[in-house]
Amino acid sequence: MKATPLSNCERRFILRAIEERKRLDGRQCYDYRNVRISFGADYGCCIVELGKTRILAQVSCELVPPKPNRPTEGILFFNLELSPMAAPGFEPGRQPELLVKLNRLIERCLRNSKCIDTESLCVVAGEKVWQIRLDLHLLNHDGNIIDAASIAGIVALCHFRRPDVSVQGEEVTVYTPEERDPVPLSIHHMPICVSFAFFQQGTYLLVDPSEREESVMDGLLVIAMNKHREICTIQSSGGIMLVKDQVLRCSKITAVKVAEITDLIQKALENDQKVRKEGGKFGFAESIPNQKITAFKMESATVDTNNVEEQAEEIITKADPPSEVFAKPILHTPGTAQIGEGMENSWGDLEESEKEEAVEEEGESEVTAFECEKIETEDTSTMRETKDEPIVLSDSEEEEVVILEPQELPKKTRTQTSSKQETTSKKAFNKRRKKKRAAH
Amino acid sequence: MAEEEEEKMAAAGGGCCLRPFSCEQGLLSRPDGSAAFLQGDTSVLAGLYGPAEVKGSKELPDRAALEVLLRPKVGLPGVVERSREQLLRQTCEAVLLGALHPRTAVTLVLQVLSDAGSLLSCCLNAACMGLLDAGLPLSSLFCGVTCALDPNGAIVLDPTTRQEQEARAVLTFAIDSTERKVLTATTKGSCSVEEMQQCLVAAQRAADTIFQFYRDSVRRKYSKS
Amino acid sequence: MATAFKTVEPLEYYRRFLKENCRPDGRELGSITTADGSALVKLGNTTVICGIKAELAAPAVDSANKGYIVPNVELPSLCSTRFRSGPPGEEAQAASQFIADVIENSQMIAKEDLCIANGKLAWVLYCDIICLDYDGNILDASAFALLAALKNVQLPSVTINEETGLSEVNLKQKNPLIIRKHPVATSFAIFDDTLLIVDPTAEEEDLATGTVTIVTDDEDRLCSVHKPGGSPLTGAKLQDCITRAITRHKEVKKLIDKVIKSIKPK
Amino acid sequence: MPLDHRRVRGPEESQPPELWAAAGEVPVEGEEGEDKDAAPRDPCDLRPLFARAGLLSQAEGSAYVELGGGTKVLCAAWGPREAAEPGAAAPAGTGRLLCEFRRAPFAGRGARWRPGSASEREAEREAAAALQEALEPAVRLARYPRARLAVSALLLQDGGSALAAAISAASLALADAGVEMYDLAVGCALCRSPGPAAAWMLQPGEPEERRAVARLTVALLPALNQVSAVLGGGQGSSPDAWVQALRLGLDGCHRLYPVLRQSLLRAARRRDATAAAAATAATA
Amino acid sequence: MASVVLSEPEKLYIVHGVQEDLRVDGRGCEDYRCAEVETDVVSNTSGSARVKLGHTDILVGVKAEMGTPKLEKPDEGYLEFFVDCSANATPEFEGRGGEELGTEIANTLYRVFSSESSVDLKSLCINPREHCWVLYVDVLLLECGGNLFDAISIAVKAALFNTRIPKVRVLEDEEGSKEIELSDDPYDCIRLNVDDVPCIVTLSKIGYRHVVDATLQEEACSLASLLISVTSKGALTSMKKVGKGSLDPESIFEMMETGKRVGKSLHIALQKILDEEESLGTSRQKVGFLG
Repeated sequence: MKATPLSNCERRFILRAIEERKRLDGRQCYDYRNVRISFGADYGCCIVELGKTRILAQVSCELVPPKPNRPTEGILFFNLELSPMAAPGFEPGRQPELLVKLNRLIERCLRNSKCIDTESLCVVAGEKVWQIRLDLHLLNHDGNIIDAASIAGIVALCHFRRPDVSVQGEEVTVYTPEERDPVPLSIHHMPICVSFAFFQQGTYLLVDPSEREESVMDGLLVIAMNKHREICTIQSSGGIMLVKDQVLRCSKITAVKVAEITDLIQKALENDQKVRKEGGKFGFAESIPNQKITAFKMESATVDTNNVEEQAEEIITKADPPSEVFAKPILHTPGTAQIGEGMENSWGDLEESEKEEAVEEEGESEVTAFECEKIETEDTSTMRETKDEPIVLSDSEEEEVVILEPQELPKKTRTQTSSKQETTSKKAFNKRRKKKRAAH
Repeated sequence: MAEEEEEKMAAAGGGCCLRPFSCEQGLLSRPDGSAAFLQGDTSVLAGLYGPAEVKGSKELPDRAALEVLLRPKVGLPGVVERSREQLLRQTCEAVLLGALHPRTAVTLVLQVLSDAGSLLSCCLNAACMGLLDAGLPLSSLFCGVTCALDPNGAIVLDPTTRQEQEARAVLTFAIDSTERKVLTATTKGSCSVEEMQQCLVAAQRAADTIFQFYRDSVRRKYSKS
Repeated sequence: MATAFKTVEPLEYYRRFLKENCRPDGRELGSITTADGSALVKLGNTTVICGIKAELAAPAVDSANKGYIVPNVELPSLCSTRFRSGPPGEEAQAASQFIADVIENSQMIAKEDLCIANGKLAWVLYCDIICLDYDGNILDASAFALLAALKNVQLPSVTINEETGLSEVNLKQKNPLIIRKHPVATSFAIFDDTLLIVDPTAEEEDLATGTVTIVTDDEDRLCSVHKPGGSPLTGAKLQDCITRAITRHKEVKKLIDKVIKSIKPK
Repeated sequence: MPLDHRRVRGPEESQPPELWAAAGEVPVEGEEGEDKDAAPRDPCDLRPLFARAGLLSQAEGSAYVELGGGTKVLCAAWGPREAAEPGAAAPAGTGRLLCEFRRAPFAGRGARWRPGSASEREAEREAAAALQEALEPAVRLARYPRARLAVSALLLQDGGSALAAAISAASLALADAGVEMYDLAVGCALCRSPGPAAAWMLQPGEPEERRAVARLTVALLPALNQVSAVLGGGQGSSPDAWVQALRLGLDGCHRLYPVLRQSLLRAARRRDATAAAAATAATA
Repeated sequence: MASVVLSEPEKLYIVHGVQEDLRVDGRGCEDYRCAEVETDVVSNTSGSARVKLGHTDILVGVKAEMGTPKLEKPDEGYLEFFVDCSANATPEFEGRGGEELGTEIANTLYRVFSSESSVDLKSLCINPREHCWVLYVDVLLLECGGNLFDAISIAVKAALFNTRIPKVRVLEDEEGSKEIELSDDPYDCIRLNVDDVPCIVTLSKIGYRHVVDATLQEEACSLASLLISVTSKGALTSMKKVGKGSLDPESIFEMMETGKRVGKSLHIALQKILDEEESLGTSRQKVGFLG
């Protein structure tokens, strides 16, 4: 599906609005859109909505051998997918430049900032470690994917619980959630990305650009920071030149936004934990607002299955009973048999047609096939192959055999009767069996 | 939470009871139609684009070219997803009046949000709600129902993951809304002919409930417009 | 052209398209000596070959007492113009999954039988099914080829040397596999919701509004009811299909028994 | 390596049972067969060859070639179609011949060939290139401007001399498809066993091929007496020895030629017969 | 493959010239162009060579790395070839354009080196079944001016001649576990014997005659050529027909004879150059890429 292009009028309109410090959705320049976090029923699963941008995150784990150069560290794997659902321009199985760039940023934000303690993921040094895998799926693209992805990623990692393990000697036991409570990952800090879009060569600046704004921006600055005001990653793209003050201003804004978002994340995590502890309802179903008219819920409904047996029985008895078996297999040669009739197989007709041909060809001295294959079992008594003489094979009365003596001029021996009996001999190689065909 | 569900079901009289359903339509801003469908803790999100311009090689002269993509939550789609995509596509094709939009493309993307049993039927329901939300012309609706046969041979409708694992056989049907006929059937495990027919009858009855749910949610959506 | 006008006949006429050739042994195209078991099945023009190679591997951690069966269906560009060369497309993948489901559902082979040493060593059966000539009804032909090929698999005996802990393979002593069930697939093409045709050709499949495949085992149990969309059917019509599939199973079973018997006495 | 998501996957690693066989067992078993074979084998001996054209229903042309060593090759050909990208790669005014070579995963002895793996793709591509070199001189590509012809070969079992069999089968398939050709390309393989005085052998079987120190595959257009493919390598020997081998191989091609011609003739006759039957049915 | 487009009269001119044993650049049918060979041009490889043959420009680097021997040959090391068709050589190679040619050349090199005698692979084994040297031979096409195969084979031979593999010792402690110790002395190394490494001679059939070392223009006039690899002793180790055309058996025999003759003298010339260069030792002034 093709991406919808942005018209020139739209482009001009947005840029003009930005010059007048107005945004399409009514936000101020430094305003962040609403962030909403909802958790799934599984651990390590969440959906983060940043305005209309929506990202699904899922963390999973697996026991694997560690990398040889880091035998005591767990393995982290991050993968962001741009689902074709998110925007019409995204195609499955393609790696557009944007995706590569985003994945690099996620790597830098979550891996290189060392926010996850990888050493705590080691089970047996050099043998078994946990591999933590974070899958991020963009579900709806309304700009600023990276911020939403970084929030979703860190929330999912904080929410995730891996199975507890114990090591006794060489035995590694993995406990089910029923046996032992799963363990959370040890997370040192929460890096969060904040994006700034620049317009008119850096004159105007917007926080958290929407998709439309992104499509007209000149450059983008992404700063990843944790709540301790430590910058984890900073990246400017789009080829604009920024003044030092601008970068500093951005980092100050980032600090404020990160503090707000971190608070929100912590609140959301606490809330979810509380609900789970108290045995309340949780999962995506709870995150659907009841008052929305586009949403509808139905409580568990009973289906009357009282007399399904009778009804099913009725259908079966009404149907015709299984018919008698008609088809009788016809055995051609050991290992080959046939049932049914009707449409002729384009491979199968060779036996008959070649027989006909053979009649025509009688007398011509053309070579038709090499034949000096050993023939097993019952045929060996009459069929023998000798080295320097033409090979003679003939026990079956009606079988025609053509032999090529490879050294000299081709000779052939053919014995044939015109009877059309079913072949009893087994011809090993040249497939000239005759079939008794029902059609005749 | 699985146990809770089961307890509740036991209270509600045997296994013949559907888990709580919820559905939200039009929740995504980019797609032309979208719907999230939840059956208990199983949830699937559907997003649909189209009818839109089609790439040359995929173009069909007499109808819309429907593409269904099923995205698993972890990892990349594999052979299982590809075979389910085919099944879902052919189910949607059977009801979609594609001939009204020749030489166009319709793309339906299904994203698994969580799997707690009866995933395929949830995919079918999400797909149908997505088609509805996009306002595409359909000859009928369809719904997905999963039935499990527990070790005693009793029918369990809309089973959870654990019920599916314990079951002897799990059958999933897509039932159409006009005559309650079978659009799609797929089975796991083996069962007798009688059991299959019983499950089918049960699924047809469950379909009535689900279609009522469809009707109510669509009515609610259009209640204020 | 006379062949262009093929009349569509109702269910009663299904017998027309029933011809097959099963060549699980010896000296023909179907016999692949480099494979541990093989079979060639012809269903009308549709021709499918299945070769099975057995290899040894460590069992999976979560099922230490089980071996593996890895079925793959290939529809190479050679078998029809509708397929491109390259990795398997959707139809091939769906067929692979169908075959995998049949193996799993029918329990035709108990994976426990493939285990040699618990948690240490097990057989892996790679079942590669390749279509040579594609004229419809690939599922029936593939399932049949798989069954016939499995029937003549001969596995060398493997023992674990107590002292060294290493496994030893005796290539001279070979044992057949235990086939517990004989699932047979029967496919129908649906025309306009009412007409059913058994064993459809490629042309019929293209014209049909849907297909349904029923797999039954020796005890007339259903191993798979596979109806991927298409025209809706009533329960009664489905029952007709099942009835026919049960008969078909008997026919095919007879065929396969006869073929296997014919090569055994050697 | 990225995992293959389009196939049902098995365990990550598995070994063929031969690897675990008790020491000495495998080679012994192998040699027994070989020695019986090899000792009386005349180097000029041709293995039996079975060829049949026109057996696939869906392909425009097809052929199946089986060699005595157990090599089984199936080929299908489609001819002329509009080229996907006009003018690409081929000079204007001639058609393109696209060759594909697939090996069934179970075709080889020992470990299963992993379809889709890098090494397998590599092997298939190399064989396809060799096939193309051998066939191109035989096809009148100039008669098909801006069109493409396609041949795909499927090796079902490799019992030695596989490429040679594929060349013969592919040219049969092309001819069966009604593609205009100068001549059939007939392939023949040879190999030389280790040992100082070992002579070249025609159409080696798989065990012979495996042990050989030098291998050669030739393809000949017999009617024109033109060599369309020479592909070989191994232990060095004087040009005279290679010349001798080449002569032997070309002689082998000449002897195989009538068999291929005959099978083509049969396919044509059979086709005529079916057409006639259809015609009578239509008039009736 | 990189090629030029010639008009019919241009082709005719070249074909008629060849008929008279007169080639466009004044050579006879069995003459090579002037070749420049320099070894040890890339410092971070175990061995390297650069060969210029007319306009064809090839750089080969050999890297020795430790690996595990192949299962079927537990007491031998092995060679790996990789050919990179740089987009510098021709715009056709941009993106994946050069991949096909690259694998074709690599496959040809594998076939040329398939003979057991070409390189003593046993000397590359460190300890059987566990460690061996793997020689990664990387070929870089810098410019294509015809006759790629010959130039590459000369460059590979020169680079292998130049290759120095550090000496290692296998130490075994009491528990039987083995440790590999690298020699401290950087000059303590193994040299490969390249006497039996073959060179490729490509003979292009033009009209009724054949020429060696064809230029791009001459390649455009040739429908088929024969590629043979010849050792310094005049033994043939591999042969392959390339191109769209076919060849007469008799002419193949002739070409093989020519190939042997030309190959032998090529080897003598190459070995002389390599020995000369070697004798200059470290005092040799390196020409490198700017020369």
